[in-house]
Amino acid sequence: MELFLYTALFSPLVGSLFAALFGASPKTKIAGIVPSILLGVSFLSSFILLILVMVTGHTIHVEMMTWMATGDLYIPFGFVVDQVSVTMMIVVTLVSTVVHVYAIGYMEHDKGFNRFFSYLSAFVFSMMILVMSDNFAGLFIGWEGVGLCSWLLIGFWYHKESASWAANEAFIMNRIADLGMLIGIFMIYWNTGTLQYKEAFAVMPSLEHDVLTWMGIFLFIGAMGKSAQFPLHTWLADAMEGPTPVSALIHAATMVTAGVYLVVRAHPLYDLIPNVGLFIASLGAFVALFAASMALVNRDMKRVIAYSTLSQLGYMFAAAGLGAYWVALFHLMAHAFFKALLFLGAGNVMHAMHDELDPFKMGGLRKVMKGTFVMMTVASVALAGIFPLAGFFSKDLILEVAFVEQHYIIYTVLLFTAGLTAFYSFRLVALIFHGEDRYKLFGIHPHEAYKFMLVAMSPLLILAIIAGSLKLSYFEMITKLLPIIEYHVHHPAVYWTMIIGTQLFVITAIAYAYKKYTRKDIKVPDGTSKMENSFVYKLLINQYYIPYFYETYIIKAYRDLSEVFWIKVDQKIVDATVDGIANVFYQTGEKTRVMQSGNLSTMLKWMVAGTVVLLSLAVVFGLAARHSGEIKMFLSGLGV
Amino acid sequence: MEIGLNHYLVLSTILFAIGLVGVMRRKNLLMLFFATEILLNSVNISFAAISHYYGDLTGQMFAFFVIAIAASEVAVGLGLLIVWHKKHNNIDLDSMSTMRG
Amino acid sequence: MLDHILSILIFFPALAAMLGFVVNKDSMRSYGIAVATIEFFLALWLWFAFDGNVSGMQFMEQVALVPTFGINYIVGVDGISLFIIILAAFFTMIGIASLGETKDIKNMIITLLFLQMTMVGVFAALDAIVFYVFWELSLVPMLYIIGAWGGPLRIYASVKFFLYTFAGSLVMLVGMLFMAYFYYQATGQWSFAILDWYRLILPESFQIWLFVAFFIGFAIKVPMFPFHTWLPYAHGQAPTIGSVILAAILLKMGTYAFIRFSLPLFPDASVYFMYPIAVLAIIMIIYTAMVAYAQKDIKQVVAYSSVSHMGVIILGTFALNVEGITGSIFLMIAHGVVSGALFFLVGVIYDRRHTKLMSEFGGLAHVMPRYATIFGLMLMAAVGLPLTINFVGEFLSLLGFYKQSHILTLLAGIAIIVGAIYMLAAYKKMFFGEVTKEENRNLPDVNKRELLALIPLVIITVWLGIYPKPLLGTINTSVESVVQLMHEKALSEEAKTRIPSLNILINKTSAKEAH
Amino acid sequence: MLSPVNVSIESLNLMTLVPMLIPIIGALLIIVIDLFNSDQHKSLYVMLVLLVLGVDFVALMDSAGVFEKNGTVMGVFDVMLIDGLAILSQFIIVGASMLFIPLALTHKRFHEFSYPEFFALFLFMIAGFQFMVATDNLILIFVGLETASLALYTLIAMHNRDKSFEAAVKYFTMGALAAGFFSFGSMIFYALTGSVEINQIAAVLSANNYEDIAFVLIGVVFLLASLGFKLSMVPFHTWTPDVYEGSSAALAGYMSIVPKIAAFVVAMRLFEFLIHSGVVWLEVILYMGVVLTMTMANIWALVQTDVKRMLAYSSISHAGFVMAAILIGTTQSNSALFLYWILFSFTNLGSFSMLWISRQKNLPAHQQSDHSYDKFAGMVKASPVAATIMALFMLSLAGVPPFALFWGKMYMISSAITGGYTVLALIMALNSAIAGYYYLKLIVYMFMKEPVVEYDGRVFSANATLPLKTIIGVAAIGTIFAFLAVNQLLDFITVFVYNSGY
Repeated sequence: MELFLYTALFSPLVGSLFAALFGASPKTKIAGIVPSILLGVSFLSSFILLILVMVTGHTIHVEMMTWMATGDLYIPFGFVVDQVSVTMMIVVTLVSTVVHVYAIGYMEHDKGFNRFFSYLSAFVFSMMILVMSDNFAGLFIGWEGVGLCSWLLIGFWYHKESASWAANEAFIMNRIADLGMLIGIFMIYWNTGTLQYKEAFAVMPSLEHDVLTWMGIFLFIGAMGKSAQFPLHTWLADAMEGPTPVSALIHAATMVTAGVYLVVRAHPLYDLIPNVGLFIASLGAFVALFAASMALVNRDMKRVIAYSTLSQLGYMFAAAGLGAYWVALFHLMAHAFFKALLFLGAGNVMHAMHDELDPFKMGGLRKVMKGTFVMMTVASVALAGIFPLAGFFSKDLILEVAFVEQHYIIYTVLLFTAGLTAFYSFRLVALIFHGEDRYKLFGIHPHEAYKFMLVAMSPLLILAIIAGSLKLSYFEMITKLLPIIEYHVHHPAVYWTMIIGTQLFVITAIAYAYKKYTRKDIKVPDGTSKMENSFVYKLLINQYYIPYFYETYIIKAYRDLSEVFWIKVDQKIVDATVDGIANVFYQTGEKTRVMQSGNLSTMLKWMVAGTVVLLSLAVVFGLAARHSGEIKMFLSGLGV
Repeated sequence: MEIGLNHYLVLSTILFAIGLVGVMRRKNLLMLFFATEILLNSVNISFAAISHYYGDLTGQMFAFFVIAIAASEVAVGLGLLIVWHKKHNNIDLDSMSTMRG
Repeated sequence: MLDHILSILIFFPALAAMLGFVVNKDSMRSYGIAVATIEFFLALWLWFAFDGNVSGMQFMEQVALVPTFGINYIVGVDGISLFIIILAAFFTMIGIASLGETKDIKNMIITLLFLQMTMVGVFAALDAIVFYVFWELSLVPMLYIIGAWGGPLRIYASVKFFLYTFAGSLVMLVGMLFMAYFYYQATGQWSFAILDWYRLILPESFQIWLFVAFFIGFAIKVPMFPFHTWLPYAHGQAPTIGSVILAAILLKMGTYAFIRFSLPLFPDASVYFMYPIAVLAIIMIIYTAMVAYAQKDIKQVVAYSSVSHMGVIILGTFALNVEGITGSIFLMIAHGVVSGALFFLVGVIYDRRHTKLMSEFGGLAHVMPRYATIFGLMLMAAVGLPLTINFVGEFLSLLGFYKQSHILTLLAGIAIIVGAIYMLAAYKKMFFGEVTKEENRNLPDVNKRELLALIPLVIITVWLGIYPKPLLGTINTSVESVVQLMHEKALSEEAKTRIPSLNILINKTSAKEAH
Repeated sequence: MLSPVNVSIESLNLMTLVPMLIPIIGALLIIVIDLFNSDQHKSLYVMLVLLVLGVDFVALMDSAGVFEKNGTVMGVFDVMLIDGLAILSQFIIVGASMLFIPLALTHKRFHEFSYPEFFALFLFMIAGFQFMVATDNLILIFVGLETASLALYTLIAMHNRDKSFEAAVKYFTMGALAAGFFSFGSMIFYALTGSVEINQIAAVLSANNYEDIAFVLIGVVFLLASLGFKLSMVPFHTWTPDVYEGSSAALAGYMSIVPKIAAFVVAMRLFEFLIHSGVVWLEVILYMGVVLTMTMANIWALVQTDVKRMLAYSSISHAGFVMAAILIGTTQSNSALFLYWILFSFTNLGSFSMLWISRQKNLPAHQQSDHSYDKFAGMVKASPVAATIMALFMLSLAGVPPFALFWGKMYMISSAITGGYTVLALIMALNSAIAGYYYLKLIVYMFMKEPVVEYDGRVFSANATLPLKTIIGVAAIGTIFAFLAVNQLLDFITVFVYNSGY
């Protein structure tokens, strides 16, 4: 069994290194095909492991070798395949296999083709380490590894200023969160004496509540970065500068869900600190709404999907925070499938539109891009949570959780967000595929993507449709590890009212979106319409002015402060002090060297003066010695 | 008034002070040498007086040596002075300040 | 031969340097490479023969020098110094091997070999005066390297480097003499042997003063904020090889000395000064990282980043537990490799364009992909990405210090953020974007000679990042004995609790051998 | 009516006079030779002097043997005092003179060496210094001091340049003033105690419990002023740079060593008993003097543009540094003084000799002075070996280990610590750092600057001959390998100092 584990883990690495061999040579198909095949192998191994875990209920744990060992610290390269990690492995390998194959077509004309596959496979490897590690340090390796690959891939088109800027932003924001994570890890080590999940979690119940709370908070800060939760969310939208397959794989399906994975993985900890859980859930609900609202008006196709991802991550955190770990994981899985599908579809559209991203400049594409149209529509339906697609099962479950746990505010927010989700998803679909062929105004001749790309996307399509039906068997498997909590509204009337009400609400939103955005008179907005000048619109299109705020008050301030530190402090104070001390000596020398006037008379005077000074000192001292008693009396009279 | 040791010592000190002032004030090399002679000889007075006071000869011996040394100093000093005078045609102290700083 | 391997390691390069005067100018490079390679293999042999399970000193040698005054030539090596010695040999080797077109190459190589003697000497010395001798002597070749082959401000930079360090170490010398005097008072004998000193338990007030005296010497060398300003000048003006050696080895003398002297000699003072030093270290980390961000010159970025990283090393040292100290020693090696490599890399571009201003570059990734890749890798190592060599050290250092202070560790952890900021910004400026300058369009990629230096560093960076065990194990053994010694020597209650007891029997025999 | 005095020859212990008599006889011999046959080449006299000094050295070794066996020896009506200090300092005096005298064998012809009187005076001077250290009688000290000084003034003047006359006059005039101070100080002590022997003075003073402390202090002030002049303590130092600049480099180097060690010994004999008897005032004044001398001299040295002048100030600073030993007044510090001075004499004589061999006959037009820094710019290109040796001496003077002076510095600072003068130790250490700058400046000029005028290598050895090179070689070897000799020296010195009761 270990063989499958290692195969699953290391195939992507081999793929990456293989592609890296061609890094400097001109584009060659083989650099894309081999990693894709290897990922397929990895997927198959993961699948076998899944079956194994499902059937036998056993988990696999291996220690490959020691990584760090000093003092009491012992960190091995250890890997565990259990219900949670195998879920993630399946998601990761499946989506990445699809994306790899897709990318062979998508990146066909790119100069950095070989490099791209090297990075992409490296990402998968890091992600596998992240999910398979049996300890927090290993998790952190993967955590940083995916961060690195994300940096490389966002900035893949490094000649674009915006791309390299976005890459750095993503990396640095993640680093901020990673610090929290690191502190969390330190806390775990010094309080439990180990970083192995199993042993650490075993000790935790005996720890003080405060310690656990801080631990939970710091780990969650780590999760917030990777999963782009408020206020560290801005990087995700900017990360759309990367090639679309990257967005599909990293910024929709896998990496951004690592935060959710972490919370799920650390569930024994979060179970002990429900307060933090509630905070997580609240933040999740807030982000869900917050992101969805920004998606409403955005005019960048990829950014809309990115905000949607953000919003769905909010759902997942809401679920995880409320203790419904398996629900969060289930939504994570379902979301991975349909969101990746959506992104890849968007990639097709982009290719067709020559990298045009504004949906207002498209319209009517369904006629030329049938396959893509179908796929994106299905994905949007799934995202909106319409029965019987994947989203319905996973997302409604989260609503139920919130309801059952009696967090009605969260419930309301999430419900409202579901409506928004439906609206913006279909706003996009409507603008792209329906209505007038606005693209003609811009002289673009769109074409459908390669067949094999569509075929490659089909597994996702199927899963987006059927994933919901796997719920029960999945529940059965996952609850062997995660807490068994069945979320069911016990009163059937309430239950059905909720289900049907939600569905109606969502469908209404879809219908409204269709009505609004399939009209014939839609024009490319030019900033003159009344809506565009409304306060709300401005607020939303400017992302609540948060990026502006960051730019002005943090980035610029940091830059200015750095300048001040360098020029004012380092040079003018610290260094100037050092040179100043040296100068004092030198200047003293310059000033007093006149004493050496070279005139003999002066020299003699100096000698005599010296003697006279000494003499007077001697006399004073001598008198003082002779009259020491009287002096003492005099001084005591003065009160000294 | 009987003249005691203290009077000699005071005289000697006054002479010494005069010598010092001379050393400081004189710009003429020759006069400067005179001033140093005054210095040394002021000490001789004291030595002689103290020697007499204690009734041993050490002080007088010292005085003799001081005289001898003063004499040889004059020899060397005048030698230097003459050379300087030959070269520069003056014996002014202020002309000797080529080296400074 | 193994009995005298340390002396051979120390004096072989010096002897070779003397003989080098005779060697013809054109053959000098080969001669230098040969000598340095032999030295490196000797160092490897030392590692091979070294017993990693022994915590005490190994390969000790002792020759009387001024026995009346307790000065003896004592050398020895333990897990703490072993790898730095190897690193010194290694860097001299690849440094000489990668020397490009240099004027007066003969003088340069002779100077480097002398420098190597002093470097190995510092880390092998077990007598305070011998240590001091090599410590000071190392300034001279460096002075010459910076002053003779440096940039326009080279004289200012070299003199500043020399005098600043010299002044600091003189204060340290006073401390050493004081220490010897205490030993004399306690035992009636003069001794400068460090192992003898280890057995001396000093009253806390004395510890504090002596700690300060030593601290000034070490802190300037490290260099710690606010004594760091010589470093940017030195690096900025030094030729590539000078910067490489300075960053990789010479700076480590300071941090090494903290572990060799300050901690075991003054455990109570170490605890007493832990917070102030940690605060300084944190200022170093954050402040210099910000200053690095403001730089226009890539070499200055790397120079300030050096200071920033040294802050983490200091922090790890003053964690006063096995995790932290082991981490800081490992980080010394890691930082040596990584910053050495970064300086090499800066040298590569400087050789081509004769400028180090980042604004002169841009889009180099198009033109020099291999260079960009290696630079990127080293950059990632510098920002402490896991599975690179730096991470192990930084992680352990911070982990160790967390035990002492949570808040300060959190602040120090900002290193990973600010480090990423300046490094990525610099990388972006140099490598990303379009090629804007015409001169950059046809720059040749790294050549074979440069790869000769860079590839081994890349390999080490990754190898030790993934598998640090061979080093960590050996370091750990020696560090444990240091920590245990500190715990046993500590007087105050606070120190006893701050410095963990490991309940191991430290190998006293090594201390006895000194007599 | 004087009663007859019976003095046996044995009790006079005339052997104690032998080391002083040897150079006197040598000097007379030289004069006699000149009398019969003038126009002898200087090499004859140089070798004669060397021989005489060699014999003197052997005689000293003999005295050292006697001292080791019998301890301190008095002689000639108890005027001579042959103790450890006397022997050690005479070793330094004679040894340094032996290193100096071959420097007369220059390539260029210089005025002074063509006169046999130069060599005779030189020997008289040595005898003077020897007398000065080998007695505790103030009269003999005075006589020795003046003999040596008068000879020295003449030697300086014989260089026969404008500047050397100016230097000689300055030195002479100030020396005369200092002589006045010395005799006045002696007079006060004589008045207070009725004796001119330091031992007796000490005994009497402690017997009456320092009743007249004010007068004692006044006496000390005058003696301090005159010895301060000899030791060039600030503010009595003003002659030093000018005189060094005015005299030939070789003689300047000599002056930085020999007269000072003699003065140090006298200062030791005079002041240490006072400090040990608790004359706090003297301690304070010496403390201030030491710090002032070290620091100010260093600071002035920083701003010099001429290497010789820089070295002059540096010598002042070193003297101040060593003066600390007298303040500390322990066996260790006194031993440190001798150790320091022995090591210093190698290095300093070496560095002055380096200036000496680069001395042109006449001052070139583009140079402000004989040894301006500019002259040495880029020296490493023209003559690398000379530059390296010079750098070596500079590093040694700066106290960079393992070169000679480091050991002296280290031992001296250690003695300050052991003696309880921690702050002083720190000041001494920091002064070494300041001093580092100006020594470094020369290295910077030699190794890192481009030449101002393109020289060929010969400029830097314009004056070189085999004897000069030999002397520099000896100095260099002594500087580099000092660490091998430190232990023996230290053992030897400590025994001698300790057994003399210091």
